[in-house]
Amino acid sequence: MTIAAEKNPPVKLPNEPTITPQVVAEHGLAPDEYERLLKIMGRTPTMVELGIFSAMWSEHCSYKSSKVWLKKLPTKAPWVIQGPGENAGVIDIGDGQAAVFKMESHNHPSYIEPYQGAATGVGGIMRDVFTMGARPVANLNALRFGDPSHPKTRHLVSGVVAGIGGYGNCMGIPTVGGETNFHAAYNGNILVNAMTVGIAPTDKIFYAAAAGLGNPMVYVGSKTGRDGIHGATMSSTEFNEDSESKRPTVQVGDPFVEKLLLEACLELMATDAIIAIQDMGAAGLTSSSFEMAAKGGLGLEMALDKVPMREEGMNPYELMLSESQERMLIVLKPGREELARKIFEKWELDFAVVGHLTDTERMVLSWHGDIVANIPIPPLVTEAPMYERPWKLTELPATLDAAKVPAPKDWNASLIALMSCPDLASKAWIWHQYDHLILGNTAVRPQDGDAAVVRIAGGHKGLAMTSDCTPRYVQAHPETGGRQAVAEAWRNITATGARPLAVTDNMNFGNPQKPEIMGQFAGAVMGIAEACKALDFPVVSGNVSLYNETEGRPILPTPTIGAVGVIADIGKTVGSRLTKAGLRIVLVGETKGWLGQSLYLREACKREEGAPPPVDLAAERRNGDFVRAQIDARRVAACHDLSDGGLLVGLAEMCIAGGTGMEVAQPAGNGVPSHAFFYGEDQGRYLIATGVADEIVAEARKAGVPAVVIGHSGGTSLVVKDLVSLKLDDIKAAHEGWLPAYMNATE
Amino acid sequence: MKAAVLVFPGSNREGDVAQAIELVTGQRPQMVWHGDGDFDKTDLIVVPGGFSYGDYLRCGAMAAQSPVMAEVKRRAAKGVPVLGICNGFQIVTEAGLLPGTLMRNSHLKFVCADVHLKVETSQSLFTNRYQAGQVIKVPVAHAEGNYFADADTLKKLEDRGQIAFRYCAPDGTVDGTGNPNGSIKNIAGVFNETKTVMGLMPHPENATEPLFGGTDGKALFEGIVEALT
Amino acid sequence: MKARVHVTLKNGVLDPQGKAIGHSLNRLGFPEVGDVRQGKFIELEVNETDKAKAKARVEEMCRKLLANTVIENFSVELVG
Amino acid sequence: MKARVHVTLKNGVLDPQGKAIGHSLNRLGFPEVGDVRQGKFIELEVNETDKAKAKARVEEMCRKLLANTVIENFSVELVG
Ligand SMILES: Nc1ncnc2c1ncn2[C@@H]1O[C@H](COP(=O)(O)OP(=O)(O)O)[C@@H](O)[C@H]1O
Ligand SMILES: [Mg+2]
Repeated sequence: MTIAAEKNPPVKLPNEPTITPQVVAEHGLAPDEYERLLKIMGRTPTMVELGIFSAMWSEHCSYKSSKVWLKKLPTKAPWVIQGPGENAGVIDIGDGQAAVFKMESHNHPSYIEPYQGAATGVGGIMRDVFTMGARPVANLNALRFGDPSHPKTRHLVSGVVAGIGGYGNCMGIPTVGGETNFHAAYNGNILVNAMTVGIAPTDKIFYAAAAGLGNPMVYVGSKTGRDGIHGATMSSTEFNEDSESKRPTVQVGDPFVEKLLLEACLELMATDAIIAIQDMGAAGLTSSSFEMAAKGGLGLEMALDKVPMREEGMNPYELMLSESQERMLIVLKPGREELARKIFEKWELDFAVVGHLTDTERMVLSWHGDIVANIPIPPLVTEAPMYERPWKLTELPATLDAAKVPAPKDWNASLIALMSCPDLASKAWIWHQYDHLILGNTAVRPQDGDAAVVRIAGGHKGLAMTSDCTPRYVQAHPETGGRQAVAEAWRNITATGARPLAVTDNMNFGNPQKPEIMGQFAGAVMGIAEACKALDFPVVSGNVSLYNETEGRPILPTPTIGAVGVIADIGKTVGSRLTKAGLRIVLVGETKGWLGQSLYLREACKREEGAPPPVDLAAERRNGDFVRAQIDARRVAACHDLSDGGLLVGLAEMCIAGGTGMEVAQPAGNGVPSHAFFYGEDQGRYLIATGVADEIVAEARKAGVPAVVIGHSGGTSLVVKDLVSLKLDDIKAAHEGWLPAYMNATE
Repeated sequence: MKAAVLVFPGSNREGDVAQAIELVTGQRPQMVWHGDGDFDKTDLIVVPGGFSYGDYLRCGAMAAQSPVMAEVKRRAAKGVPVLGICNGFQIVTEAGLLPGTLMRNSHLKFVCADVHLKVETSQSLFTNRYQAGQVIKVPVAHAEGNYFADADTLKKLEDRGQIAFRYCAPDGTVDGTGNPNGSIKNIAGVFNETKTVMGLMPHPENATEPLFGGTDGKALFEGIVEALT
Repeated sequence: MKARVHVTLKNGVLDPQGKAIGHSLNRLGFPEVGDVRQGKFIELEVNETDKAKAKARVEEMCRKLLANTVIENFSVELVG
Repeated sequence: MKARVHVTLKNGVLDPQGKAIGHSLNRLGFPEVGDVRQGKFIELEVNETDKAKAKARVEEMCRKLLANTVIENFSVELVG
């Protein structure tokens, strides 16, 4: 097939509507964006072309509102092999191995159809990772739901969790971690962020840039149906009540086919046949083909009638915009088509040569011999709209004086209430539905440590991973909240003994056209950038999800941070379970008693106010490096970082996880009011259970790290001198009972 | 001992069981693709866990019809031991090598958790390293592990000592508290009449190393090796 | 009264199960099998003697629980 | 030709899904619902013009794959 590209204007499809301002608007293009399109094309576009521009210039694909800000994130370190810009980030973890990871949102689809929305989110992020040549080894998920009393919440929780499990379990990838929060701000717009971590040999990473004139472009995987047409444009549009009518655009996932696709791709990758490979995610064939051609500086001719189709009567517009799942686009070396075809046929997958690379830098699409689209590629990419949207930073609220917050009247009751509040209650009901043990490498399971730790098969190294964000802090002050999210992720990895290496982020925000929302975004990015720099924790991949609003009400700003670290000897990993009596409990880090934006304030006092706890990045690093060194020296039996709920909650969590009690007391002469000491959410702190407390305290003094013994382990109760005395069974029942009871109840 | 592990489209715990077998025998088992109607002579055939054919229609139904299973049935008839784990249990049952069937968990959810099992007999090549009545801890991970058989079949199973494992509480009590899926009589694993075929829902292969879930499952593989070498 | 409910996937919605069943049948020596779609068939005992009322109630059950109307259609018949 | 297959559980075979659906319906405000049984409904395109032959073939498919005859019954109708 050779087509004299520019000279042949495309033909119209039968019954093709005329392009009116309304049609343009329905494609989500602003009038000035359409003007820009006309300048690039030099003529009125066909519907296929309009659909392509609309998808490529959607917020989801073009990052038009966020790009200027994302540039501020630090993305380099000696161990970074591939930063943002590819399907996933890649870091060197030694011994010729790389960790490949990314996090991605599937918020809007999950609200419309929770099972399939969440399932296809998991499917999509796994494809991003194995496209790069990595075998996925673990999944995580960060979920935010509305208020538990909202009529839709239960249904959404149950569908999303089943969907994540349904897909990940079938793929045989353990889902080892995540987080789940509830807040009324998510009532009409839940967040489903999925993360996958994979392992690849450093010398066998695959990229998307096409190369080689004339090389064949092949399509593999499932057939294309009418799934999710306009999904990419839809997920960038603010919701309103009639979003229900958009339902038929839901994509359905087939994890069985994706498992076959994974095995087939890895089998092909073991040969030398592949030049470039790219999964079809949002905006399917459109974004994958443009990305490959653009990155390679080449043109592409595709015969759309060659695309395997699931349904009769599909047209080029639908083929280019379909979001059918479990598909990939591959540029092969010439002459390797048969080798590749055999592999995909063995796995019972579709395989079709759909086009070839040209030097025209144009995308020329044909349909039974007629050209239906002819678009210059570079301007579509370089001239893509980019906005420096007006932004207004959120001012730092006044610090809340602990003296103005009442102490609990009944300490026992206050602890039970906190341990069973939706945000702190055990999420075992969720992670028991995820196969977290398959592959036989899970050393630290959900709830047993601050980060999940998974052995890298065939050796002694472990990968630690976590996802973190405290949206109420970000809401109160985005810069602090951004810093805190990074610091907490770094701390969680540190608490297992691993060295934190790099970050993926998932920026979930409201409508960026509102200056306050854009200000939240800007502030969060500044905070994240600052923390990543200070902690040597580069951002290697990420995803942005904007317009998370219902009827003008935005979600809490939620920049989820996913992080990965490495521990050289997995045998040295510690969890947070307190399993032995006779250990002493050391509190590392400074406790000033910060109650602003604390869970105690919200849950016990029903107040959401004040400045969030400040994050002293130098202290964070000093304390964390110290703790990691103590774990490495095998002085630590268990370790837990302090975050939501503060010290008392941290103590209770260690006790019930390991089934061992504790007796602790506020150190004499410590001037902090007790309720602030035990419930404050000061950052940069850890709890350590140890048989050699004196050594640790002495080492801490040398390192300039605050460390104090606050008690010892033993018995079957948690006892805080003069304040608390609770049987572990009672705390456990409250902690583990809430979610199952909630899910089993009817509205 | 030479072992073969079958691989179907959608199998996903074949690596886990291969790793466990290698741990106790020092030898990587032979991996046998579902389309292969013939494979090397072997002392043990393992049908591993996973989601063969996506678990669509009925778990194990499509895999049970594959060429390799026809060969497995021939060899099983000659007495070659067959071990079906999780999806493998479902496949072996669908293939008619074991009585009963595995239905949807009574709570309708997938469940991944450590469970306790009471070993019903040590008198089999699969359980000889355990003692009758012993309680072991191994994980389950399934959505359809709810064992069901009609009253006659159950009676025969009980009378002939064909029940291998039952779910129990940590102290060995066999009641509802330790049952993760609603399975009848708390049945977690069963034998055929000659006790040369065993199927079980739990994953002993994921309990063979101290750092990764404990070692209670290891004795199952050690016992097989001892019996077959 | 007994109600029989059929729940089927809407046209155009991918049916992974149906696809896999079709493949399997072809392989098992049934090459004549083309497209396969799998749905649910639910039989309910309904304690209600008025047919019209019963039907309306079962339809409500479908919308509320038995069918996922985002991707599925349903139909209700009453017997006896 | 199109075949419609119903696969249902035999009497006496436990149906966890049906039971759970029944419970849920009761809790959701449908106290009139008694026993619930869930089965499968499979529609197949069969490339065969002779009705009797087609039926025999589909019944064979049921015995071989679509139903587990230890616990399930099946019925086949042909349309078109
Ligand atoms: N918030 C962010 N921070 C850093 N990198 C980002 C961020 N958002 C997106 N990226 C990067 O931009 C690229 C495009 O992202 P995306 O469109 O989500 O990927 P995909 O096409 O694989 O779905 C990716 O390389 C991603 O890592
Ligand atoms: Mg991608």
